[in-house]
Amino acid sequence: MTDLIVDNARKDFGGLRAVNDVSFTLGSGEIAGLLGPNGSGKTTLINLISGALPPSAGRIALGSVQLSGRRPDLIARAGVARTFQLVRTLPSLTLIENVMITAVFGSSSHWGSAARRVAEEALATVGLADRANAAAADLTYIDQKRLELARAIAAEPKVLLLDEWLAGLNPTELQEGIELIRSLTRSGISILMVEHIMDAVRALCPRVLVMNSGRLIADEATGAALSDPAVIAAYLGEDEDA
Amino acid sequence: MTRMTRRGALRILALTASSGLALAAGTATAQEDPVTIGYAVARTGANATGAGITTIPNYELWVRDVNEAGGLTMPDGSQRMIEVIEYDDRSSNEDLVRAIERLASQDEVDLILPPWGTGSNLAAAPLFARFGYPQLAATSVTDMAPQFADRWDRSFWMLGGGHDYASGLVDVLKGALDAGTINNQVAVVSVADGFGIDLIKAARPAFEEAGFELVYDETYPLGTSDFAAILSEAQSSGADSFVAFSYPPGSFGMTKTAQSMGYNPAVFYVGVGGAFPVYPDIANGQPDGVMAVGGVNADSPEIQDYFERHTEFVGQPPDSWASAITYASLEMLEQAIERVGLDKEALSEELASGTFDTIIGEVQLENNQLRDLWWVGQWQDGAFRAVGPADKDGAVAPVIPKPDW
Amino acid sequence: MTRLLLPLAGLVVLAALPGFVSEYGLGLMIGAVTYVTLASAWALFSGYTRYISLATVAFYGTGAYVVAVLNEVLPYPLVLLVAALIGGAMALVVGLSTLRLAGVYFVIFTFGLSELVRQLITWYEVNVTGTLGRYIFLDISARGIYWQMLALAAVTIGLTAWIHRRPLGLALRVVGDDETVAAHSGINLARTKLIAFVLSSVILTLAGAIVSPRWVYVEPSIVFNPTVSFLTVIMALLGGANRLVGPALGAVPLFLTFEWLSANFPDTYSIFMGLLFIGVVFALPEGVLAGVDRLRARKLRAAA
Amino acid sequence: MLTTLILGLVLGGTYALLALGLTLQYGIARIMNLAYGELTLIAAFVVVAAFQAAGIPPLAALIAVVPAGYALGWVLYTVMMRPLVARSESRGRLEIDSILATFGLLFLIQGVLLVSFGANFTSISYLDRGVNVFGVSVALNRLIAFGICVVAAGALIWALARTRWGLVMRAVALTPGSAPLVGIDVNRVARQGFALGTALAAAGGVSVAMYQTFSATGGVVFTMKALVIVIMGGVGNVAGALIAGLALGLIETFVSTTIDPGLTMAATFLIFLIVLLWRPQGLFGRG
Repeated sequence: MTDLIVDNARKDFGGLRAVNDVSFTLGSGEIAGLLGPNGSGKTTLINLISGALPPSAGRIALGSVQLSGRRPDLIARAGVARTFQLVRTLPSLTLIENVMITAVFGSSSHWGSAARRVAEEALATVGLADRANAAAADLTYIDQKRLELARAIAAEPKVLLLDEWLAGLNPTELQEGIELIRSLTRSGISILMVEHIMDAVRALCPRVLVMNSGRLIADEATGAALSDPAVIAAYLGEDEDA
Repeated sequence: MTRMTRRGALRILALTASSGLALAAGTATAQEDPVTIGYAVARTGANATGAGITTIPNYELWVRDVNEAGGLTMPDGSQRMIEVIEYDDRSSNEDLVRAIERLASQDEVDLILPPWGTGSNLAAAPLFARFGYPQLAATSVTDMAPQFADRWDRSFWMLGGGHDYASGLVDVLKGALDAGTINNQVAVVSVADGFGIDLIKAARPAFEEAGFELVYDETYPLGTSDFAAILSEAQSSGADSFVAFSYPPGSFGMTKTAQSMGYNPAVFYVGVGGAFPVYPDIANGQPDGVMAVGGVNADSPEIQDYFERHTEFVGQPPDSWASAITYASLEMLEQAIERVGLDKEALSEELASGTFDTIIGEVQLENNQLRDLWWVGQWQDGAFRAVGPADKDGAVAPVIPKPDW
Repeated sequence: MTRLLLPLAGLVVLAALPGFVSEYGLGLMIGAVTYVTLASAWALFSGYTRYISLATVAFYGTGAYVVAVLNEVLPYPLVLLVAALIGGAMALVVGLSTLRLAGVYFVIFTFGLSELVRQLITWYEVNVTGTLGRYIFLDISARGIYWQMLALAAVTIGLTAWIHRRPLGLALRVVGDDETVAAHSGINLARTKLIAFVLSSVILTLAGAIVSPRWVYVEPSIVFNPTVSFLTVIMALLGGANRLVGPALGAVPLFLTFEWLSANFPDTYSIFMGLLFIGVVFALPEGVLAGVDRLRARKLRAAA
Repeated sequence: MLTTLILGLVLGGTYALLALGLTLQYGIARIMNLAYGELTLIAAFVVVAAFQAAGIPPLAALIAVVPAGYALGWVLYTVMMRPLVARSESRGRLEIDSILATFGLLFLIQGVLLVSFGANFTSISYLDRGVNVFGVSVALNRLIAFGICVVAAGALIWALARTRWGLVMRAVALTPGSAPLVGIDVNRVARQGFALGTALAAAGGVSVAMYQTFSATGGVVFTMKALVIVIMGGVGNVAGALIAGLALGLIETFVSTTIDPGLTMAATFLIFLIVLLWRPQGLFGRG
């Protein structure tokens, strides 16, 4: 019922077409990876879905609710939550306040103790429950990432957009992170994750979407995609460390 | 110099002078307390320029003159020195109100001298009334002076209203029109401020009644620094008379611009600032023929003596409009004190009804207002002389057309 | 309960004070409470959102001017109501057109707003009504003004405290930290900023309306005195603009300092103000209160 | 009409000159300098004082005042702005900090000017005979002021477009974040940009002193107009500032002659607002 539908989405920056008529559907509760070399348009696509940028053409919808052309706050209220490629926490707020905001202003509009409870649960999910009243400014990088995820969870979203959320973690943290995301899918949230770490993609995503130069060049099962010649060619065109 | 050191210096001056006096006049006077006089005037902010030219120098000059003569004479013949308490109102009415409250209720001064400017004097008037001090508003131009005198019976309005100055000017120009020296067209600009608007409102009907036509009539905002566009419009309007109801920056700016453009109307009139001592410098040494608000009887020995004392004390001559009135208002105060003492009520009554001998001649107020004033003056032979009202003693004939720059 | 009792008791004491001071003392108290109101109202919007408004006097002056225009036409409470409405409408127009933009454009716009309002009112008066300079002959005593202003200050701080505990307060803090996160968390940026800006502006306007009977004569060049805007900013920042009582704590000592300076060193007043501004930006960017907190935290850490 | 055009262009020349410096300071050094007009006034007062006390003509003073402006800007940046740049993580934070700090500087300079030169309106008479330009009499000093603007702007545009130094400046203006990657010392370039901006403010002050009446408290008006021009022309866009400055001079003169002299400021603001809402990046884009 609440499929994320992307239908011929397009974004032009001046003469550059960053997202070129991309179409796909993400089913309710489904998790998919969004792959592609740097500059292929992945983050732009996330920005189109979350409303950070308006699409130049095409239509994006969540079930029967039209998303494209609406302000980001309305899209968030419709049930789309996201994290950012460069982690963004709110330094002058406490952890619990950082997380509460999506419970308060997101789709469920809690306030008071209800909002607090949702936020505490989300903090517990990411393992930050014991530091709820600390200032966000004092967190380590990984804890900031956790906090950002907790904020997205507390929105009680239908769709969660993760932009390289696992990047920069050490192997232990990576394992924890993968488990964390897996636990989220069990609660029925649809997840679209931009990711470069192939082990994580293999572990989490049965399906991947692959972009290159703004186009969607593959949308198939993960195993098949990783041996798809077009996908390999796209990645080989890049430097090793991409 | 800060206020503290000035007050300290005055106190020392007061002590030495009065002890010197004690030797001459006997014993009692040496013990007399000084008379404290307070004022709050703009040292900083938008009003500082005007206050710095007209109000503060005259207050300081008068205090010096009085103290050098041994102090204020009381009705019993004793003399008391003046001690001054001064605050900066920062050109803000809120600060002014508080400063006067401070003078009255904290410092409990014997007399308060008024601030500079029309708006400031109105803001201060209810406080003067509440605390009972007489207010000799020597720098306040308002057509509503009669109403204010009714409302606050210890307020005295010494500088006339916009209506007076506008019709005074029209009278002078009417004479030239009748003599055929100028055409009936007038270009007039006014500053968008209480003063400019009062004057232009009164001038429009007065000009029309006298048979003039206003071919250019614009208002410009306070703070305008570029008058080239305005003056070129006025120049191309064909009017023989250029009239600006302006404030000093505008008066100066327009003069300079007119000179550089070679704009030579038969009548060139500017508002406040035209009678300032710096005006000849502004006009590149060629002020002759320029008319402006105000004027003094430059041939009167009292005025000449006042100009000399002012120049010696301040370093430059006074302006030829409100300065003399300000000083005269202080002389009135001095003489009223000599007659009735420092009682505020008696003092106010004496100011309202008495006759005083001042640098501007014999003065008697009508209904708390000074009406015997000069409305128009003109630079002639390097001095700013009164030309209107023409029938007033000491008036000179206007020079029209004005010589070219 | 005590959290409410203490401020209430303080308010009662403050309200009773005029009976014990001289006229000048009362004048000082009016000035201090006025700046407490201005700084607190300014911080209600600018403190959390960090949109620095340099237009305090545009609203403050408008309030005074409305009273000058209407004081002989309408009963006083209605005049205040009209002033509040006009201030709110003005804030709505300014907010709608500039709050969507980056903060720096807002600052620049507010930098010139009071000058713009002054010119527009002047132009209107000169060309339409033909009067410039209006009188306020209202029979309101200095005490009456003090009580009204005290009430307004109390309402302002109370409102700030209340908002702080409401979603709007949280939203404002988020907006101040990161507008992108705010938007993606479901916060309506434009509405959040606009509500706070309008509330703050209405209070500023009312403050001007309440204090104006003390001036008697009102002219655009008198009521739109830019120093008021600047003092407000520096007072709020000094105390700590994102603290509830920060602006008030900055306003009172600074007001008294400036009063003392203007009596003793009128010429160097502006130099002192400039140095203070620079000093606050460098040494206490979050205000005195935050500085005290930091110091306390360091002591605790040293002790541990 | 021709009169309006010529007077407007000449007035716009001074505006453009003022805006050039500000656009450099904001575009390259990323300092939003609210004390800019006061820096202009320092130069103007110094020129007037030199003229009145020693009879030094403003054009000769220009040779000393502009380098002095550069030095003052250099010192200001090093002492005051650099610490702010160093401590701010984000551009937004730096903007607010620099606005507040330069706001303080505004009062500081204003206070010093008041103490040193008083509150009076100041002006000098220098080369103010009229010159006939296409039948319109324009004061010679205005024409010289206009000439200073044309020369300064021309040199600046040429240097930015054609020299290696200009390339570096533009690189920092466009992408301060990645400039260090190609070996550019951003701090040094920013300091140069700020100092050069101050030098231009000083040049503007000289031209103001030559033909305008000004006072110690009037700096804000210059800052305001320069800001509007910078936003109109696009931040850091030198050619944009030049065109926008001339345009503003024309518009003001036009409004003043044909509509009402009381609405020039309102017109300035209206344009500012329209540009902000319609093209926040400026009419001519970023430099």
